[in-house]
Amino acid sequence: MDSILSLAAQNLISPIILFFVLGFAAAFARSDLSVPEAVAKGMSLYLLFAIGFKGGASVAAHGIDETLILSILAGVVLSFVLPFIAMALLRVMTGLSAVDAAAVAAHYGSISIVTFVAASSVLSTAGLMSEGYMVAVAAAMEAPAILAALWLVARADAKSGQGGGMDAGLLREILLNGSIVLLIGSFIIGGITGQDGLDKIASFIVSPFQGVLCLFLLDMGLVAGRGLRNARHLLKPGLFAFGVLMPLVGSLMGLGAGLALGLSTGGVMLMMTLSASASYIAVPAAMRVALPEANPSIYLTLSLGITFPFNLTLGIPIYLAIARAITGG
Amino acid sequence: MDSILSLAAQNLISPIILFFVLGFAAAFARSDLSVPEAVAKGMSLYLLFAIGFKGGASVAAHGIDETLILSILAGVVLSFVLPFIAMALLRVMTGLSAVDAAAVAAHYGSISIVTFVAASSVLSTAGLMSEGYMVAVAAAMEAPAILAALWLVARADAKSGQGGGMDAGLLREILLNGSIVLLIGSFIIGGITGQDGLDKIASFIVSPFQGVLCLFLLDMGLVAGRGLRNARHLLKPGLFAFGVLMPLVGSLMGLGAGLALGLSTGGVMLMMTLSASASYIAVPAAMRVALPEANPSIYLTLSLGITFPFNLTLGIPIYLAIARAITGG
Amino acid sequence: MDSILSLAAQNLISPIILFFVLGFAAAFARSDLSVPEAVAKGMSLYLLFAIGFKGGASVAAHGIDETLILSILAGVVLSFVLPFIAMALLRVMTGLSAVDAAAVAAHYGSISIVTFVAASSVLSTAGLMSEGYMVAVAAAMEAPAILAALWLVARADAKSGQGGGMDAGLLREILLNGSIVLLIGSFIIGGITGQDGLDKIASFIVSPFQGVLCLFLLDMGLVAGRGLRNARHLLKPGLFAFGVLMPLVGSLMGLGAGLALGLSTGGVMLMMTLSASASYIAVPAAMRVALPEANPSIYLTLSLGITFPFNLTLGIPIYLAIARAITGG
Amino acid sequence: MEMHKAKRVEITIEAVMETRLTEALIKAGVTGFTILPVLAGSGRSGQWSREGQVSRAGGMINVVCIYSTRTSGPLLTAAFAVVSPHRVVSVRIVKCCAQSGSLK
Amino acid sequence: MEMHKAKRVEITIEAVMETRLTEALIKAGVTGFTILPVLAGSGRSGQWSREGQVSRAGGMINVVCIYSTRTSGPLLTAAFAVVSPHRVVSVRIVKCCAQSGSLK
Amino acid sequence: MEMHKAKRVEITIEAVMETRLTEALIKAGVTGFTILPVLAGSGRSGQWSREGQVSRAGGMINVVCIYSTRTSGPLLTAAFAVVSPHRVVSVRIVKCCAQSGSLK
Ligand SMILES: Nc1ncnc2c1ncn2[C@@H]1O[C@H](COP(=O)(O)O)[C@@H](O)[C@H]1O
Ligand SMILES: Nc1ncnc2c1ncn2[C@@H]1O[C@H](COP(=O)(O)O)[C@@H](O)[C@H]1O
Ligand SMILES: Nc1ncnc2c1ncn2[C@@H]1O[C@H](COP(=O)(O)O)[C@@H](O)[C@H]1O
Ligand code: NA
Ligand code: NA
Ligand code: NA
Repeated sequence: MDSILSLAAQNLISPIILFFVLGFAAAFARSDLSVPEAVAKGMSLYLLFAIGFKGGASVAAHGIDETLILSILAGVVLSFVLPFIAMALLRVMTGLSAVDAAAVAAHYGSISIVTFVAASSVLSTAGLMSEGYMVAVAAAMEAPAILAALWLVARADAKSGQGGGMDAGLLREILLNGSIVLLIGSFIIGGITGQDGLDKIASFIVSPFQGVLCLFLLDMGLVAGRGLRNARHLLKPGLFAFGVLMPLVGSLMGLGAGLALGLSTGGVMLMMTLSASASYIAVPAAMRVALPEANPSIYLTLSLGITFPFNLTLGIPIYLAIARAITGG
Repeated sequence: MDSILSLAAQNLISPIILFFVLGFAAAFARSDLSVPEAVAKGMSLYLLFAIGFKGGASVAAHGIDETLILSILAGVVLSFVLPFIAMALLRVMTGLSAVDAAAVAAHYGSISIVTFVAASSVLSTAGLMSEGYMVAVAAAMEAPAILAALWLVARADAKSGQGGGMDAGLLREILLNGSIVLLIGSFIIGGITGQDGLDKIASFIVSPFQGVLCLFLLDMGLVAGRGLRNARHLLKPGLFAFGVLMPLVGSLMGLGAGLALGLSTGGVMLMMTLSASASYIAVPAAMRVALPEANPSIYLTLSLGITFPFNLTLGIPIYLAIARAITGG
Repeated sequence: MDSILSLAAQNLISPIILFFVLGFAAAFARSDLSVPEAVAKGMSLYLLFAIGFKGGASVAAHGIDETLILSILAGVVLSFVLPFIAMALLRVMTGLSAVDAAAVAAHYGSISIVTFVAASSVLSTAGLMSEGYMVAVAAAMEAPAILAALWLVARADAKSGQGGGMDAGLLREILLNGSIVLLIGSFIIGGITGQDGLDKIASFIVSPFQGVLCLFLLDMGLVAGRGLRNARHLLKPGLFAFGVLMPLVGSLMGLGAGLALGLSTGGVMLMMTLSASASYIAVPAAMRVALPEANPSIYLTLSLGITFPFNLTLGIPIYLAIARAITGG
Repeated sequence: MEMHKAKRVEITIEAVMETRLTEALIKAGVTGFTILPVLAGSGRSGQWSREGQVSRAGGMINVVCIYSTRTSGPLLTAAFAVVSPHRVVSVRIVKCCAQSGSLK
Repeated sequence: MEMHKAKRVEITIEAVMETRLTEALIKAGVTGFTILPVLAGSGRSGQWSREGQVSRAGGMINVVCIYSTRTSGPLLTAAFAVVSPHRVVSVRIVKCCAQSGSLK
Repeated sequence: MEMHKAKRVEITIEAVMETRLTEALIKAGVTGFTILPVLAGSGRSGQWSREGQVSRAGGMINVVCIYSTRTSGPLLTAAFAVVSPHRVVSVRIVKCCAQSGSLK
């Protein structure tokens, strides 16, 4: 407990968290500070490119671990199962309609790549290694949750002709969405070019990485803060509680999977973080197409306004402490 | 005098000045070279983030100087007083209306953060240190000039119901404008995380800084050149003379303050530069809201087309030479 | 032959090529991966800035070579002559109208700066030097081809009043287009500030260069792939064959020029690459103004969809192998 | 320049629906349209802004389509089939004229 | 899809006035509007362009607001109260129709 | 606010033609116009998008010009002289009103 607190405190005064808090506070104070959309997108491309490539290069360096395939499979299963748990919690804790609840559930099965990046950077500050292929696990966990949610909607509301529309076009869009393609593509290129390739571009993707992450989290703080301020009337206590409880529940599922797979301490902690995190890029876009009746303010506010800040500030140190305590790492 | 000239010559052939000149010349030759708005904004966010953070980390390293508070107070007073001097000079030297003159005066009380950055980089080339908190002084000098100008308008033209509109909304916008929030926020975060934080992101905010500044000044040259070309018919000799005289007058006020505070040679030179520089980001935006009757072409052309290039090329070496001669640094 | 193949293979698994391929494949799979226009433009400004500056600094370091002027002249002549050859080939190989053929011909006389950059990076991987002023040759080769093409149209179709419109405005636009101005401007500034200047900004323009190039080529792959997918119905076999044959023909002309000038192995290879490459930035823009009747899909698809990928993957290793074999470098 | 009578439909729709809408238009024989970016907006589903956003989910585009008055039927039907389940749609029709030949 | 008669106001105003204008609209009960970015323009106060600009001072936005013909009074009054002291405003009203329910 | 009758011309033209068109407008005495960015489009010369583009060749802009009904002649003539050789032009005229004084 003590170590969690001191770790949380240490995490809270790292530059990346402080810039997130700065953005959050600026949005609440209604400052006009803002990052242009193109710059924000450019930074997100940079982050996906960098973590994908580094993951691939690390796999190339350490050899393909026998648990790689199993870990990816575990990720797919987790992503598909978590929405069902989320749905059950939502029906108990909140008064959301079936469609709104399913849309929210999809977000919690999927993952937030920035939370993953922040966790990786906490890991490296703590001097812990992790499996390079966790990046591939992250990519594999993006999509299955969406299918689970659509299935939930179809089941809950078999008569409503509108909802849960899944067609070939949407399936292609989900599986080939920009962030998955860039992440997996960079991972493969990093794997092919290995240490040689990494040496060539290290001063672009390794050394400035933390700084770009600070600026990006400033923007995330601004967006999350602005969203929360605009939609605070939606935040009933039940919803708020779900936004904090669900990541903890998810992290325990991730813990189980990580231990079963025999991952390193860092790998277990990243598996917990992935399961705990909620999507705010790929899934919202898919929901606008597949479940247009669901209210975007609800799922965006929950995942970006509550769960993302929670994971960033308190969740990550908690997951690390638990992973360390249990694996003895 | 000799040293001023050789310093000016040396300053003039530094990459940052030459890129400014390139942009200026390209704009005058009507080249279609241009920097997208989003990229220009992205670079300005980077510069604010970097100088704020470095300033804060430097304060953390050297301890809080007893003159920190006094220097900030001096900055606030200078920013409030300079518009009155500018106003008096404008009424004598030009035929501007009271509203236009007040709007111009507000710009000269406030500061140009890019001029400050360029001066800092000349300082470090010259091997001189300065107080890290000068960044905070810069931030403190952004806003008071706006209040002074509105007061000037209200006094000059008590009957005109329209002008000088200052309400709670505008005051919040001015005090919480994006650049102040980012600068002060980064300063505080730099102060909290100190050398540790700086080490983490140094390869983002320290090493590439000069290069980004070159590209940014290329853009400033393009914008300043285009503005000057479009509005050259406005540039009566009196206005032009004001654009060169006022920074010199301001720098002397800054010199007095810097000496009184007992700042280092570098600190005195930065105080002179801040007082000499004119805003072209925060103040124009505030003037569009508060003094919509003032002609934006006049104040933008003066501050960005005349005073900014003057300070960048001749002003900065002059201020450095004077600061050195007087403080013996 | 063997060395060409192994070099091609080695080239094909470099990160920059693999990211191009990733973009190309993503576009064909209709992924929604995309780079914002402002970010793409920002990266192209960065690349022009960096290669211009490094070229200038290298000239400053090695002294002005007596062949500098001759090389630039040779570039101008090549750029003017190549469209005539391209025109002749197009009339034989394809059924394009005179106007469309002339527009295509203009692209092949001019150059692709990204192909030049990719070739330079292959050179430095191979441990070869080249003349720093090749950057100036590249800039000099951008425009003459446009004049040649307009002359071709005027000759082919003296009656059609519309086509081939060249006026003072267009001439200025072509000669002062953004990329020429930035490239030449940075070259001159690099030359003036020399090694000193380069040291100041090396961590911006040297170390992260390869990484930015990867991201930029990802975008080029996306744009080329999307263009090719949309316009594949235009790609008759004759056109396709021209898109592969013409760069080879061009490279031989460049080879002759390089040998006649007595350039280094690297210089010869770059001269071949410049002659082989086709423009897709400056010339298309000029053609929209000067030859609005020409179909942009044809010239963009050929230069960006066929010749650019060909040069990037196979052409560059071929040119390097030939240059090495003949100069013995 | 000869002017013809035409209609102008303007559809504000989620950015993620762009491909679906344009494919529906092209399928309906409508090959002329222009897409404008949208910065921010407000409607029944609340206020939003593109500032700092990375996801395409939180944004709209503005699709403008000019067509001759004779072809209105199929156009509207095709567009509305895509558009109707979405809450965030505004369709406006104005009388206007356009350069001959650019309509379909 | 049922069409109703509606008005379309288009206001070109300085970007710094955005919040003031939208707050005035919302206060007046107008909750539907769309904001388009503007690249460049020209008017009585001269020509301008957003290229390379950092300050929001030198730019405009385009606010489009569609509303039923019955609610025109309060809308215009609210918008114009914000807009009138500014020289850089253009208001245009066109007859148009919009999907039922998206107007207020 | 007094409203006047006015015309609204909207020209979709290649971005590279921007300066030529605005210079022609200004020469014709038309000093009020607004330029909107265009994201993507489709017409007789095919579909295009600005995503990831560096060249200005592959893009359009949207020039909106409001002018009093009395000055239509010279405006159209000036604009069309620039515009006509280009295939990618759409001109639309709508009846509308604008704030007095901002027209020319
Ligand atoms: N009355 C209106 N006038 C202009 N734009 C509107 C109007 N209603 C909705 N919109 C636009 O359409 C989007 C979706 O509307 P809604 O589905 O009502 O939330 C809004 O965010 C606005 O950009
Ligand atoms: N007649 C017009 N047609 C279209 N846009 C206009 C017109 N007049 C003004 N504008 C726009 O409104 C802005 C401010 O106009 P002004 O206050 O006249 O300088 C201009 O920069 C244009 O973007
Ligand atoms: N009917 C139309 N409605 C709206 N925009 C159009 C229409 N036709 C053409 N455009 C726009 O004008 C551009 C050039 O048209 P075109 O010359 O026909 O290829 C297109 O890319 C569209 O952006
Ligand atoms: Na999750
Ligand atoms: Na000042
Ligand atoms: Na060539």
